[in-house]
Amino acid sequence: MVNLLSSPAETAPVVDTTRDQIVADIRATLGASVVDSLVKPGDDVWIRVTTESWNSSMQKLQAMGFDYFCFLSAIDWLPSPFGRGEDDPTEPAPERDSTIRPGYTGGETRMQMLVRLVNSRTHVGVNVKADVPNDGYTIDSISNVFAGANWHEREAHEMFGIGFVGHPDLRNMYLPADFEGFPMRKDFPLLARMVKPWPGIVDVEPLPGGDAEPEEVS
Amino acid sequence: MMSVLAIEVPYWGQSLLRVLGGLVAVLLPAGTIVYVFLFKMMSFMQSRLGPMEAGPYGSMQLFAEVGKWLQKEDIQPDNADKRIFRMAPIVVLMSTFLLVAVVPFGPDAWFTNFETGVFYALAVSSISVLGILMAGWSSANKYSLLGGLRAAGQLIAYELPMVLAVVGVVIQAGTMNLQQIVLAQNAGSIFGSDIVGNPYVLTQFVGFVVFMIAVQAELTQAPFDMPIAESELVSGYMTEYSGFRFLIFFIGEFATAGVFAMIASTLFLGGWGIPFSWFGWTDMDSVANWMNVAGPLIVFTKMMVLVFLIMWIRFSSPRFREDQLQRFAWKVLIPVSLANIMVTAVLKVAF
Amino acid sequence: MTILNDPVNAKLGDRAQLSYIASQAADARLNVELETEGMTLNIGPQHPATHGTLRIIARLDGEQVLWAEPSCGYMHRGYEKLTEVRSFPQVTSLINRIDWLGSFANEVPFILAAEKLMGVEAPPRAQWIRTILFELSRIANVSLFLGDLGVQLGAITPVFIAFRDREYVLNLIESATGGRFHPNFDRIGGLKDDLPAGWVDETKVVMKKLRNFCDEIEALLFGNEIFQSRTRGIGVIPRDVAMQYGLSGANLRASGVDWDLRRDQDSPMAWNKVDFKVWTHPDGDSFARCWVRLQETREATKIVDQLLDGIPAGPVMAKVPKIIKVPEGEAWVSTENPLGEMGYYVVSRGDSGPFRVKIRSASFNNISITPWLLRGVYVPDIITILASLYFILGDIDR
Amino acid sequence: MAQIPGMIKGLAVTFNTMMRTFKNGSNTVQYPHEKEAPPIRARGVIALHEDNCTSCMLCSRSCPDWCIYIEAHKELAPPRREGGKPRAVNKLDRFDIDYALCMYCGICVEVCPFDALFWSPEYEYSEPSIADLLHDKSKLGEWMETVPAAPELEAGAEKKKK
Repeated sequence: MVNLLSSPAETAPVVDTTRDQIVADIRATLGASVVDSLVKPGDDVWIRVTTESWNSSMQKLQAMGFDYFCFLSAIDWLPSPFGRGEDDPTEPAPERDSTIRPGYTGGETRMQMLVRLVNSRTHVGVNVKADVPNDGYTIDSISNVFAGANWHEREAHEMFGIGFVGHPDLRNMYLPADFEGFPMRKDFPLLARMVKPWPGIVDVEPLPGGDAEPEEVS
Repeated sequence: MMSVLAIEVPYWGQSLLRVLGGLVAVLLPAGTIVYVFLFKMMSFMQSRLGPMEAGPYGSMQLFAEVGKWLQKEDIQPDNADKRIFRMAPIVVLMSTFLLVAVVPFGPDAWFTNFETGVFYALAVSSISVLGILMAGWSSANKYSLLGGLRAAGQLIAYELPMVLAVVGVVIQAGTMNLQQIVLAQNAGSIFGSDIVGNPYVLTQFVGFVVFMIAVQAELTQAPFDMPIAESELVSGYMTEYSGFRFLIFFIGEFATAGVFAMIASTLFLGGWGIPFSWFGWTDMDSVANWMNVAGPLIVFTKMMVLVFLIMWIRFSSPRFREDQLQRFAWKVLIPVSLANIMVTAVLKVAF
Repeated sequence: MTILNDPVNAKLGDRAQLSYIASQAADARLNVELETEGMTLNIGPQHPATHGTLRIIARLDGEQVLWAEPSCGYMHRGYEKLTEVRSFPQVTSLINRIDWLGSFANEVPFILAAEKLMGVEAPPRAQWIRTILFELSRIANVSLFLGDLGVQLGAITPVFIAFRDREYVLNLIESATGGRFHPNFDRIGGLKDDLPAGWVDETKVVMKKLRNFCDEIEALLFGNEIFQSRTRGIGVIPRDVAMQYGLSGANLRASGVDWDLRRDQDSPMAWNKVDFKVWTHPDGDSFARCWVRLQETREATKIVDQLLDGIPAGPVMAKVPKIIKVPEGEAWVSTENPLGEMGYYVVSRGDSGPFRVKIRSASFNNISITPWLLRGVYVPDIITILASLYFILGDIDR
Repeated sequence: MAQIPGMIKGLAVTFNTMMRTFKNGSNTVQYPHEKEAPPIRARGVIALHEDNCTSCMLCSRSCPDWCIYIEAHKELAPPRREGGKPRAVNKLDRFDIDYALCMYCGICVEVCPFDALFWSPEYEYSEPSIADLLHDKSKLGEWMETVPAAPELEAGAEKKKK
């Protein structure tokens, strides 16, 4: 197998006509709905559609032959303010970069939908993304297109707090009904990493009378 | 006055003997069945050894289990209909004791010798349904209720083929007295040969098969264990029972298996008898007195063979669905046993 | 009736389902006036049929299900969140707990995704051993399904036979990886270690035993008339419904879809080096699903046999830096796991740990069809259908 | 062609299994009386070779479950050669593994650069109380005796460099 992904210089000469063709077809069918697309030759296809056309794009993609619903999820592009929970609780919290940087095919919002559909004949899949508007985090439900999206949307609803317009039954799937907060959002702290300090913070106690003051280690 | 082994026994002594004999006849087979089949045979069929710690080869395991159950807390659900809840296991066990009363164990070793023994046996065997229904209803548990209802439907459906299967035997023997049926089998002959007597399993094979299937269903053993159905109804009507009450159900289950196997062996395998031609006996009076001792052992042996069959099928087949079971009873077993009755009747008249 | 609402606008699959319900309902509803108020039955969270803690809320009319809905979450461990605070090597020890019966198979797609992002490729020997262990975990997983199937349907012996023969496979996995259930053997760039001496010969012997096990189960269970009457025609999933719900693995193939990611997808794994048949069944009922799994177990033993003969010599680890940092990017890799398609959508930000991991587990999709599938069946059929859909609770809840 | 009913075949399977168990014994092991030897690589328990530990904290920091607790201090050790300066060495005060948290992934054993941690196939160390599963360095050191030598590798394997 050719090493495809290590650097852009290597990927450039490789051409994947099947996937290029797929993107061309999708662009032809969806028209202005497609905001951006990306083909990684021999790997995968990403397209981003507009928020408004989310549902209709799915219908068109299904009609195009992408009839296998693989999964639906969301991505919160906000970097976690807590890092990996390995900070020393006795120290002041370190400054972290909180600029939102989207992934492949770009995006303007913090939350993004991610759906993977597969063509059941050619077995080639596409990853479809759509922005979820920052005000209110709502987007159309696609459970009327793919019945299987029902549960996935429920999961995304409780985990990311995304509202799905037109979803028949947007109850919590995993969490108790009165749970507050959206656990998969990056600004939701992971309690398991908060309740006790990281054992790795501890360092070897220096020699008494060394350069550094021997400090109390909890 | 009755004489047992030529010893005159007063009436109270007879009653005491009968009570003790009844206990032994119910509990001994139950214990043996549990150990030999449930603990050991099942384990061996599954490539394991079963209980090995209590006693040599785990033979005391049942006592350990009984001890465990006796220690356990007796839980009664809050919403249960407590009186019925407590009564149910006893009703189930009672039917077993009533059933064993008609099984003959020897020429003189019997508890009662009803003229209509077959009729009585089939009648009292249905009492256990009442107990199960009571248990299912009073537990105040949806699983128990479903289990109880399933049990009721199933046991009623299988009562009929069982009765019809026995009718063939009754026609052939010309009597409903179990003692006489034993006599007819052991003193009889097939096509003039009395080498093995005339056990009805040969002439009434269809009846035997139907009877055993019905017994399997009556005992709620797999493939007819929907009322218990661990994977669906958890334990059906037994779900809420614990400790001693569960123990009674447990004993009842296997004691009833033993007693039904005894009845089946009486009806189809010649009961306590061995072919009379071997010793030149001709009728009940000429049977040697030692058969009163050997008879119970012979019944026991035949019972073990039949219980082996029941358990073997239990351990190797999945369970039916309730509607399939009803369909099987009404559409297969009952027509087959009716046809069996007709053929038996025709042949009876013809010969 | 709730089940029959809006039959006009029902889709094709719904119509098939409705006709199936109608045929079953005909027996139960001779007298409409006898109809009583229904009863709500909670199957689970602690119930023998839910192997784990799944709860099914069923509305019953007698023994017939009006509607039923699974309620999950009793075992949700938040793996997607946990991966965000772990480094890439640490994640593998976590994710092999998702489908705990075929744990090695869980590690593979994640490692492949990380390798894809890093542009690393494991040496051929590592790929072959990976594939062997992958198929072994499939056998370990599905053989337990075959035994458990018996228990669900009331036969007690198959599960012991399954445990007996699965033990051989687990011993193999343990002697190679050190872990019976959670191997954590896969590394970015290869494997932790090579196989111990004598392992190949031992595996060949075990594969023979497993084929014998398949024959035994087939005789004990699949040939049994009661088993057939319990499973045939129960829980029919038509092809288009299966596609919509994203069913995968044997559940999809039992609906007549000839799709196996081992064959139909470019993968660095060694599946394209061997010759195997993808079994499908046209019926889409419970029997078809179980039967396809049985055949797949057999096929897996043959794949292992073929792979064992051709393990290339060489290292099992590519050159990877000691401290793994995965370049920025997104990658999706899925493999044909014992339960179906399992995939990871990995987003990396150039850190030592992933930024976001979406775990696409097979059981979640497979079980999401149950509200649709359970309408109108009988209580025992719930168990049959759940057993034949074959879910692992950790795989639903993640 | 008359087929044997499936049920009869099933009965044959159970009967054959029963006879095989009679003849060849069971597949199970009577555990407390006889014990199966786990494979050499089995990840039973983590043993600590204290002399090799330099308190570098790598294991503690790479543990996904945060279940390794190390405390150490620097100490002056006598110089290696005559007349040299005394060296500062890390002296281990505490090395605890909380087996109630440990998920036996083996990452600590792998990252250890000085071969101080080993897997032992020992498995009988259950405790009635979950708090008792926190084992200290003397207990971890005892398990060193049960650590087997690494197994031979299958044909075609590349020899390890170290």
